[in-house]
Amino acid sequence: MGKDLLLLTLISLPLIGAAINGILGKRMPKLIVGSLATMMVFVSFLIGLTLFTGLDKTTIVHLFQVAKFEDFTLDANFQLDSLSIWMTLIITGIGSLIHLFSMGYMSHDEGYHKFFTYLNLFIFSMLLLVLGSNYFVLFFGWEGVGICSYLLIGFHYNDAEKGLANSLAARKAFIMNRIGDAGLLFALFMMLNHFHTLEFVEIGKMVTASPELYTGIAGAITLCLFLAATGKSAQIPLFTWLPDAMAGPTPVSALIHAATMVTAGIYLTVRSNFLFELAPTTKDIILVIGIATTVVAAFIAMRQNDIKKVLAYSTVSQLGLMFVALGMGAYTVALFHVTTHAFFKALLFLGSGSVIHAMSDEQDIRKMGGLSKLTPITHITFLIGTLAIAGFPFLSGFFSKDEILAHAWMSSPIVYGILMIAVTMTAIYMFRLYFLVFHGSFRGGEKLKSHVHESGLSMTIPLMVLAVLSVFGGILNLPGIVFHDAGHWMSHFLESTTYGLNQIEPEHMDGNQSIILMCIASAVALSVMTWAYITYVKKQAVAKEDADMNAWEKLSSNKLYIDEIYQTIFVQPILWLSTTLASQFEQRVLNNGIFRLTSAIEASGNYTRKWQSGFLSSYLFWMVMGIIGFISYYIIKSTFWN
Amino acid sequence: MDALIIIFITGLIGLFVGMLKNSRLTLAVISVGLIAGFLSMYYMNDYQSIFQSYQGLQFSRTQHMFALLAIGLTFVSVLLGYTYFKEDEEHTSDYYGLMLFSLTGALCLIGFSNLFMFFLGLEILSIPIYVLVGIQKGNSLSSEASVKYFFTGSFATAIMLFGIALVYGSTGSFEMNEIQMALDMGMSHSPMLNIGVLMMMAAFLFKVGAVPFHFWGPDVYQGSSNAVMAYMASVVKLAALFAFVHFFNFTFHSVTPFVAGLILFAIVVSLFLGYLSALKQTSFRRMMAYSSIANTGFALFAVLNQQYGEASLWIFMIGYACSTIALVTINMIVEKETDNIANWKGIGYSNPLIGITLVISLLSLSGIPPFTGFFGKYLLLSSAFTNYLPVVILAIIASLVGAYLYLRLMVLALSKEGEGNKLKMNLTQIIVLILCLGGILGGWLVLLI
Amino acid sequence: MEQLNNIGASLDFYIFVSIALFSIGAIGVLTRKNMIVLLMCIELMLNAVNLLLVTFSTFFGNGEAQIFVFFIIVVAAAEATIGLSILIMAYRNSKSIDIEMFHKLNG
Amino acid sequence: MELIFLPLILGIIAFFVPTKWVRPFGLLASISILAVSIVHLINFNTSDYVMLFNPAEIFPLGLTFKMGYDGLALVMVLLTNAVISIILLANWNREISSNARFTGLTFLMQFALIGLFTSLDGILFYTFWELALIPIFLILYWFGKQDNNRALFKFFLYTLLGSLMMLLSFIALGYFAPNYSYFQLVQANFVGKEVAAALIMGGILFAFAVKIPLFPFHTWQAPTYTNAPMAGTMLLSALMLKMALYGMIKWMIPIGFEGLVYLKWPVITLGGIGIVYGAIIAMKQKDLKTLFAYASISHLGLIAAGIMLFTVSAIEASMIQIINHSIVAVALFLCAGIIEDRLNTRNIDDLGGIAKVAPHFGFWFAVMTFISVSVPFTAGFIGEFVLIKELFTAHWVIGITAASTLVFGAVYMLRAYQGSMFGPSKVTVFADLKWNEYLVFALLTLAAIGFGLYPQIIIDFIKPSIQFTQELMSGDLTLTK
Repeated sequence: MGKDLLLLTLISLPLIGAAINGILGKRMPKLIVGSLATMMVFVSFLIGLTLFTGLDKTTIVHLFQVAKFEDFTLDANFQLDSLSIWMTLIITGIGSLIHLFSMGYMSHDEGYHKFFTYLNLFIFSMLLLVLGSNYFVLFFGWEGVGICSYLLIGFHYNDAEKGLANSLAARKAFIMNRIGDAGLLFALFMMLNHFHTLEFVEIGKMVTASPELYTGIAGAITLCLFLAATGKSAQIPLFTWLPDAMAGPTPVSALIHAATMVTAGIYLTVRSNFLFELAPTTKDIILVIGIATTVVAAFIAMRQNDIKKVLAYSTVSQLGLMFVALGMGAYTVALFHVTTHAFFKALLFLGSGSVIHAMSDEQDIRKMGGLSKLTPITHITFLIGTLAIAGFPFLSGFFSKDEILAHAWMSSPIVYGILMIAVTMTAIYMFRLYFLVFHGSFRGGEKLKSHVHESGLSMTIPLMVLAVLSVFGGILNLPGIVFHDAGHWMSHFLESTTYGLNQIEPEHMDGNQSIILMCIASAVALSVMTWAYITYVKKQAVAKEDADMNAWEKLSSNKLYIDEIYQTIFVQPILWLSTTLASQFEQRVLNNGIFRLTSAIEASGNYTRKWQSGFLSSYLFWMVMGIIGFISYYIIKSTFWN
Repeated sequence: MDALIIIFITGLIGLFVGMLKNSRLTLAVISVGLIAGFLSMYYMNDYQSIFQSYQGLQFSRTQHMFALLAIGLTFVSVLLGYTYFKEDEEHTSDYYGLMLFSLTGALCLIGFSNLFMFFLGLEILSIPIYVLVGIQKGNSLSSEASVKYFFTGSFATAIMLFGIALVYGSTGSFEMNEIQMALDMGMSHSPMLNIGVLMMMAAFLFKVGAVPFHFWGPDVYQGSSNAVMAYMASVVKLAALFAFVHFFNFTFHSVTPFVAGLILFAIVVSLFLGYLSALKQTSFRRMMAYSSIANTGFALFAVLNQQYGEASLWIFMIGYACSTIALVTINMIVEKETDNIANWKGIGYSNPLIGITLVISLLSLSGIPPFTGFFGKYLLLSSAFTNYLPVVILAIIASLVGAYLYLRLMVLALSKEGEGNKLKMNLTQIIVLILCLGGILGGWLVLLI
Repeated sequence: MEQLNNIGASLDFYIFVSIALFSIGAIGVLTRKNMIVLLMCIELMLNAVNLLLVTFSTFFGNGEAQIFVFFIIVVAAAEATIGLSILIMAYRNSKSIDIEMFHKLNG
Repeated sequence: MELIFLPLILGIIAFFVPTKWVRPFGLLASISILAVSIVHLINFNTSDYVMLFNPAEIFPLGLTFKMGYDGLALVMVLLTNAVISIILLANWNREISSNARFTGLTFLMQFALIGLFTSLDGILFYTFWELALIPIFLILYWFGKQDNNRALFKFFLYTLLGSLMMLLSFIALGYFAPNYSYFQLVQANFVGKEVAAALIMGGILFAFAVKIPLFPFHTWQAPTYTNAPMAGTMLLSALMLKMALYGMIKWMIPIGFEGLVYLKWPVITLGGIGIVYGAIIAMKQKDLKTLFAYASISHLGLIAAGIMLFTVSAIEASMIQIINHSIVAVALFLCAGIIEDRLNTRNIDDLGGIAKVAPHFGFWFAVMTFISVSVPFTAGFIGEFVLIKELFTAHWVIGITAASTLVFGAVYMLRAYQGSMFGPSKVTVFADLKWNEYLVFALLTLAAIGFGLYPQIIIDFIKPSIQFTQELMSGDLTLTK
């Protein structure tokens, strides 16, 4: 079986699954529906593995030509190279785990088959996104995942009390993504105008062949691309949709809003690295925005009381971290963090999902506590996840984060300092979350406590697998300085696609420095951990009510009031404009103006009629007047004409 | 030539047959006579007529067409009149007789080749109409209409005669072609001639009912009966317009540019005054009168069109006359004691024939293709396009007002509230409607011959 | 020929006379309210035309115009009869022959 | 010939079909017409014109009666026939479709449209242009709301004013070409008389602008749509408006391109304004139909602006977008109609929670919403993509303006969908879809996705016609007809 065919099957399997479930799902038993969907994704994962092992060089599969226009063609091509296969593995791997998890999690939901249809569709469009060999196919996937995310966020639209909120959140996500998409479109247009193609490889060739030609346009293109990235990957200014997107079922949050879709922005940037390399300004902008996002999100996360909201903001913050890496040109490092983040954030989300499942859909951490005994597996795995994200030594998060920090240190100590603050805050809110949920005494009342239970296997197995991954994930890209020959395996693997780069390899800095950095990081993690333990377990401190918060805490718990600001700056004016235009201009000027005109014409009939007085003498008089007029016309004309 | 005689004699016979007080019989006789006249006119050139030698009446191809059209329209009006006339049996024949006499006049007015025939035709055309208008004896409106028409009409005749006299005085002949030659030789700008021409033009404008000599129109149309009004709006207008165009396209063609300004003025004012005043009318016939004033405004473009004037006029008139007659017929069918437009509410909805006819005739009047009305307007406007563009644009605007007028009537007549009230029509009316429909749909095909 | 000349000398005079007659008739039509008088005024106008035609015919020395005059006279007679009958009918309907009475049809 | 006259004959017959047979008759008749046009499509393999009626001699007024189609026209004819079948199918369970008058008028309108698309003679074009107005007018008047006269008059007079301007222009064209045959008109030489050409084309463009409708001439649209019956709205927006766009491509650009340089940017600007204006007004509309009306102003503004770019890609994209808009229009107005049937209201405030009681309708409405916001995999995406790209290439400002439709479109469509389908369940009882409605939605989705994944099939058909135009404009073309 040729590579091409394998690749196409890999892509089409989830689509087939979606089709089957979508059409027949209603009549099939839930078990079959769920396992079918899971199998589809898992099989594509296996195919992905085979392709991964057999990978040698970049291969492009031409499916068909969508349309041929005057000066450009739109092709449905797919590209198989290290980057795409890497992303594919993440998507299908994590995806199949989460499918498995959902089988248990959604078991009580009446929209079961719909859910799996959407999930498979999502996987399909995500695969389009990463496997497409040109920006056109990428855009298909890009919008496709947007739609699936819309459908899945608003999945519980007819929920009694939260239904409206869910659908509104879905709408917000879609529209904000659309703004980003517009940016992507403009990037595509500019590429079409300057390169007359959208193929990654060809553009890459052109650019690397003669960089000096394209420096100017590259800046514009990359800015647009980055706008798109901010939309999809929830960076400032378009990040507010992601926390709201937590309205979706938890597996969705795990798959789409933590592991895969939100990293599409990073994928896009890495894909177009050859352009970004020509646009230092854009890279600086990315760096700044990345830093700002990671700090802001981490700050907000510190005082959130919804378990998923905390994780959401932590996701935003981690994504910010990845963009920092991109801004510094460390593409593989960013991808490394994408990978580890996929592991532990998926783990955390699923863990929270299992918690919520156990707490029968209660998400407020103020009502939890002491779940460690009630849900042991969840507890252990969640702890691992927490440690991983907090940068506990030798867990996956530790290495990936450390790489980024090392680069930051190389570029400038200030950046490093700010990032350290963010890292510290990350540790703080994560441990706060962990201790409030799993330690101390149960605050949810006896009735709730009575039927808190550990989740079934279908949910715990993924947890365990992910836990293992988040522990050992770091092996993929060990820092070369410490483990000399084993180091940077992943970076080397991905070099072929992140070609033409001059990224600072941590080798260049001497060993002591990097070891010192590692020590600082782990020291921070450990100290925060102990501090949090004292505060939340020994002192039994619970999240405060809004009343007794100080200004900073208020700011944090109210998300810096960003939603409100957007409302007043953007949304309200447009709506006002809409109403005013409709009522004033449309009605008054256009409609009534014309109506007035017509009625005036009609009324003028009354005046013309008056001439017809009905008196014979007046008729005769006017006739004579007419003749006299004629004759005077003649006299005037004959005197003045010739 | 023989057609005139046949028609005239038929009129006389009709009067005698009328004594039998059998309106069917009378109608039959008259129809036979008209058909005979039509045929003899149609085959005019195919046989030796004893009157061939007479020079006073010459039917060129165009005039031939006009004559046929006039006879045809008269036939339709006769049919249309039947239902109405047969009410008072003893006078049925009078109507027909008068109509036919007037048609004789119309034919003279179409075929004239010297001023004698022209003048006689004009009078023979008009005098029966004076009577026809006032023939509803008991009806004070009718008598008022006839009084107004008579006095304005004879006043116009006097003016026309004075004009003729002056023209004769400055050219020294009553023969059209001689007058033309005389003018071409360059006497065209002698004051006497110009004033004569202007006076004739005034009289013509009166006959065709254009501003500022239109005043008789609305009153007379409203006062007279449907059949007579249909006849006036079709045949009389046709004959008068033809004579007008004939004069100013051939005999006076060297003077025409000189008076063009006045004609344009008449056109514009007629268009707007006609349509605007029509908007607010409640009496149907009065509204049609104003619409006819406006349509005259269109027709007058033919006067300025040396080349195709008469042909365009023919197309335009068949469209206009057929639509008008059709509408009048419908009005006759729906008319209660008054001819208030409110009677029209919903008649078109459940009477398919009426509905289709009125929709098509109204659309044709508003100048929407592919109906004859459109092609008439199109020809007239397109010929005037280069020289008189501003006037053409004004005419377009005016026709928009007209479209609004007709559209209102259409909407009123097609209203769903007429669900289920079937109007009863007798055979003649159905025939009339179908003939008119044919005229509107097929009239323009003459272009392709 | 002489005849032509000596009328030629005073042609304008005849024309003015007939114009004057015509105008008088017209003014009469405009000013008077009695229908019979109106009828007479129109007759006057027609006669002005006749005079003019006769003048021209003498001027041009051909009889055509005089034939035309006969036509006019005949037609005038016809018109007069019709006019009078209409007048009578109008009188029957509204006991008056004042044209100001007739303004039911207007607007 | 049968392609043109079959609808006329069937339409006349339809008036006399007894009520209980009208419904099947109408559907079968429309399908048979569609079949005829498909036969033509199968036999169509030339890039040249297929003359249906081509008399040798030239009649007075320069009338030539030439009729025929090229790829462009054939595509439009197919679109017309398909859409009319779809509309009749969509109305199957409504009593309007069992009304002989409605069916007859629909076929008469179809006749007029096909005639318009296949006419290759200026006067014929104008004739059919006017003719198409009458059936739709009667449909709106008889089957619309009873108190809609004012809207109707506005509609009729607006369009009539446009047509009269067009008439003037055609009369003027007569002075630049020996006769009104399309092939003579396209050779009309305006060199040195660009301003005259601009004026003439302005007149024609005015008629088109009213029909499309372009920004300041759109006021007839919203009230007309709102008062019209569902079928009437569909006919209007899915077919009527296309006449104007087709006219722009087929009649305006090839004939008067010398003068269009003066009109290019004004029209594009108006289109751009329309895009934003329509979208912004649509955002806060309560009545679904009104909302969709303004939405279509926005869509069509984009298409019109694209056509005025005169580039091959833009015009091809416009054609794709035209077809897509027909699909969208039918779909959305069907959704509005369904809601109105079941609940006697279209006001978003009174709706909500329908998706809970009618899940299938909720699903299909969602699909239609996504099609109308032109997400990838639908024809709209390719169309908008290329159109905006071309506009962006022409000038970045108009490009950005046009791109705003991406965001705004999502805003108002999702608002409409969310407000009516989700949220507090005001609606408790809602009969779910009937079979014919299922079928219609399925067909439309199929078409949208088919053209979205393989638009090339449209482009292949219309390319020759558009290159013909281009060659005209570049001046290297020798006509044989």
